[in-house]
Amino acid sequence: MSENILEQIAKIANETNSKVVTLRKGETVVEVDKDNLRPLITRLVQDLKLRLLTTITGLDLGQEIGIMYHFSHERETIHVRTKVAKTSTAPSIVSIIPGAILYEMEVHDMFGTGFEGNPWNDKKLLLPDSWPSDLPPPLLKSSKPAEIRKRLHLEAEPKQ
Amino acid sequence: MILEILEAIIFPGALYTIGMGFLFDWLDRKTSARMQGRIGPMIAGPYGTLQPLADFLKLLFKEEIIPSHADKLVFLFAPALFFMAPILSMLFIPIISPSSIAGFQFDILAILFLLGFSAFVVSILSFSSASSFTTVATGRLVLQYVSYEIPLVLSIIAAALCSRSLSVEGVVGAQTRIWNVFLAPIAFCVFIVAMMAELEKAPFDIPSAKTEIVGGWLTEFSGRALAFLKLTKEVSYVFGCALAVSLFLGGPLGPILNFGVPVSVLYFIYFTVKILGVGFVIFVLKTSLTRIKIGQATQLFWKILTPLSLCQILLILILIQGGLIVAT
Amino acid sequence: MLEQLAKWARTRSPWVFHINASSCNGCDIELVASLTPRYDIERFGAVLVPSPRHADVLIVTGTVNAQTKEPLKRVYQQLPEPKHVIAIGACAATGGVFKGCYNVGQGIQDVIPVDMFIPGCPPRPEAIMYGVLKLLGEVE
Amino acid sequence: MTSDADKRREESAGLMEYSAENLVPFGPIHPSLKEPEYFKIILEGERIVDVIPRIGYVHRGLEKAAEMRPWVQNMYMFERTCGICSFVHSLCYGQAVEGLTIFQVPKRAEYIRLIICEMERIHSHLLWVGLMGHWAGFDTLFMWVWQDREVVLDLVEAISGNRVHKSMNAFCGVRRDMPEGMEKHIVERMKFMTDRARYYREIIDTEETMLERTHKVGAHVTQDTVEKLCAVGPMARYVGLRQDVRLNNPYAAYGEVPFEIVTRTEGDVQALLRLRLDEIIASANMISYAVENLPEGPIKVKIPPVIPAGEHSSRCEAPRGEIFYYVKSTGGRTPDRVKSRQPTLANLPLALEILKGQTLADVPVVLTAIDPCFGCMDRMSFLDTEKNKQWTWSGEQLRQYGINYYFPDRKDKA
Repeated sequence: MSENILEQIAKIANETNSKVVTLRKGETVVEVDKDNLRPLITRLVQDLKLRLLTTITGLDLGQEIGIMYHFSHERETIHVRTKVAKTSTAPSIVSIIPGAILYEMEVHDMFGTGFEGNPWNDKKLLLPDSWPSDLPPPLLKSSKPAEIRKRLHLEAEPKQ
Repeated sequence: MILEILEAIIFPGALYTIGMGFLFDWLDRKTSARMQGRIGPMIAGPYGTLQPLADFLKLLFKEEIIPSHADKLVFLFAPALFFMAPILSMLFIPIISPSSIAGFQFDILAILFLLGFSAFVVSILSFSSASSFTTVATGRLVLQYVSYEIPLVLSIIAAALCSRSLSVEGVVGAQTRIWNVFLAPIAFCVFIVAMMAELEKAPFDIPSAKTEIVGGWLTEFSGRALAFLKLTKEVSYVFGCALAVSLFLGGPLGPILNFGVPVSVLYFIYFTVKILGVGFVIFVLKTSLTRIKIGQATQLFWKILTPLSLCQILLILILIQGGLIVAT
Repeated sequence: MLEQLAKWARTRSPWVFHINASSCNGCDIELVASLTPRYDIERFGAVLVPSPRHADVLIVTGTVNAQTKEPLKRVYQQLPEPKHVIAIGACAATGGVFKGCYNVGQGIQDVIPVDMFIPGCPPRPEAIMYGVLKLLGEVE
Repeated sequence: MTSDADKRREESAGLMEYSAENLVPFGPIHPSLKEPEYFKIILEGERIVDVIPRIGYVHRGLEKAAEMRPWVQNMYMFERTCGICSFVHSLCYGQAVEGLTIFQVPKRAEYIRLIICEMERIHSHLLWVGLMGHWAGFDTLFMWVWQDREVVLDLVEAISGNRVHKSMNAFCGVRRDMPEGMEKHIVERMKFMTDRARYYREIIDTEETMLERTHKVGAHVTQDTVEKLCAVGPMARYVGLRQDVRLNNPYAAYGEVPFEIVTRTEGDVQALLRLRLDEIIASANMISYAVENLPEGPIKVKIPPVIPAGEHSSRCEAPRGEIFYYVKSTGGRTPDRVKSRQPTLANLPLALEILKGQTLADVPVVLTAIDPCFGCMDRMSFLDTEKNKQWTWSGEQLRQYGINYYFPDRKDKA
């Protein structure tokens, strides 16, 4: 069964001009650029019945933010990876997979990349309400925890 | 006259009821603990008997916080009003002799008014503390009051019909030969279930649902107000059992054995044993049932208990026509 | 004499209000486990009360993160006066294993005054009960 | 919350109009929630119109801290993301890292991992059934079930030394071996567990008042909505989806030990209760099978502290659903990126779907139905028992409110 999954993915991949990289036995990565991300995912969901989007991971790759969509099929874990410039926005897939809404909010909180089309885009998911707006998103390599704690008044106040 | 007042305040009146309230609360916590495999309070007094007293005293010495948006006047005086209702209605119950302290011809109606009055005061009280939890609690409380009021009144009427009198003394007096519970068993069960709803015991503790709306209508109270509100809940519990006992189980009456003990002590022993029996039944029911939803509670009362008590009254009327119950 | 009575009553019925200031809920299930038949904290009169208004002892578990700092203060203000605070677990004491994370403080004592720390990650139910009783002993 | 709704409510600061805008803050410091999560519930009378989640209250910034700590230390930090399913977190993180190295986990260690995983599932399901009874108002069930849970906790403590955070896991193996002579003891305890689970199954199905609280509650969920909202674990299996990582993608020793998946089709809270109690029975059988033929051999393989470069992800079946860990290493002593996704975050959209249309009394019951383990999901709430209207305030507004509540005359903006 898993063999024809890989062939189908390869077939879909070259239609949407994306590259397939097999990491190891159980994992394949499909690299795609920002524009035809949505067509690829719609094809994956409709043709291969890849309904379960496990999560969306953000990666800080120096100048760009890598966004990985992890789909879990029986024995296979299929990752779809795109690259987005640091401050720009990525296409949202909430219309295709409604379950992705919270994951996109999390990536927005942690890496600052907005998702057009996500209804709760401006709402915070994990960051505290008292998060100053000028502070850079926490998971970027540039932000230091000690400095964030100072801004959130979490440092030990001197004993009154 | 002094003896009357002393009796009203000390023995079968206020102090006795408050003492029984503490005893009931201790018994309640112990039995529900035992049924759940626990031991229950142990350190305050022998076997934890003074635990309710310790709770009450501790609350008296606590600071009292009045929310800024609450209605100050109601917030301070309503607990006293609420506390007065069951104490006053205990005076109509004969304890140490077939005649009660302040009994008059239609005192059953007075008791019904006091029951309604306490529910009214509670809803005013909880609405005045103006927090979203207590508002929802008030809605539930009034809805539950409306639903259990009809079966409660009908079952009391059934008991009054059995003994052909509208005063508690008359009802008790008529039960010398057979208790009303054998004449009107359904009314007794309906009365117990309605009384559990009135006391907000387990299946019907919807207005003070701990897990849904924080503290229910008790959320905003602390210190003295909370002490008296909790005490009132216990005292109205004692009153509920006392009413059940005097209406259906013959009050202090019982077989008169002359082993040299004055009659009033005998009456007192019978009365207390019967109250504890009814109280124990309610404890067991309380611990073994889940809280039901307000919708289901109203359905239970209107759709099941009201017709039941109506046909119970019909049954008694037929018995009276048939001459089985002789008017005493 | 009144003071004697108040002290007797206070040590016999410590009403507990539990607040989870961003804890991993390991300490919370150990605190709730102390209510169950095997440990039964109700023997000492302790009852988990639904509203902070009714409580004397505030039990706090978990590292205080930026979001729970303010609510923790607010609830502490809502407790009526003779109140005590018990911090359960290593996280409540110093931030525990999460010390250094960007959203975590140095523990509870920066936010509210704490009377008693119960170490352990999570402390066993017996340790929690021992802590509550020791606090009562101090009140004595 | 639209701003004009706030304004409107600002003027009518008096008594609460009992109309649609009756907003009840459910949480954060709510006696019914052992963990904090905050759902602003818009009521119409008792019926729920809308639920707006605000999570992030338990967010401690694990993933950032993981990037600054050596590989081994992360194992014990990720174990503490959640107090109830702690072993599965360390197992999933361990497997993700083991995938990057060339070493193989010894057979005996895999069996021990499976035993502890299943024991954790039993104790987590029992905990949930007890809390379900407590939140529905049936405290006796809570006390009994939690008393039986102590039996499993004793076994776990005998094997790993601690009741909640086992710290049993290491890379490519387990840190402590199974003590000898435990087999008979464990099998006998598992039989006791199976009888108790059957007894509670019978209570759940027959006890009248409990039935009223759980039967047909939240039953308007179809298989399609569950799939669309990507729910995992029991929240997917209770509508009939055969979705279980132990079956689809067996890890540890799940390939060898016989495992039958438990699914229901009714799709209401009672089905969830039945499903979890059946899973306890299935786990008990697996443990007794695994304990009886535990293979001999080493329990740990020593691996160097530097993990070779690469990226790997792993999935495990936690009591609440599928846990996912993604690890990226650049060959250093500390990981470059660790991403963990907990099951409750996946089940939250579905829970909000179920909540709509229920009455307020169902909220604790339905909220517990998804068995929220908020230690994993970073959620908290904010209780205000004074003002009758409540909406999400920012920290600033909150501090401001606190000041003019206690010092109304002081008008300066402290």
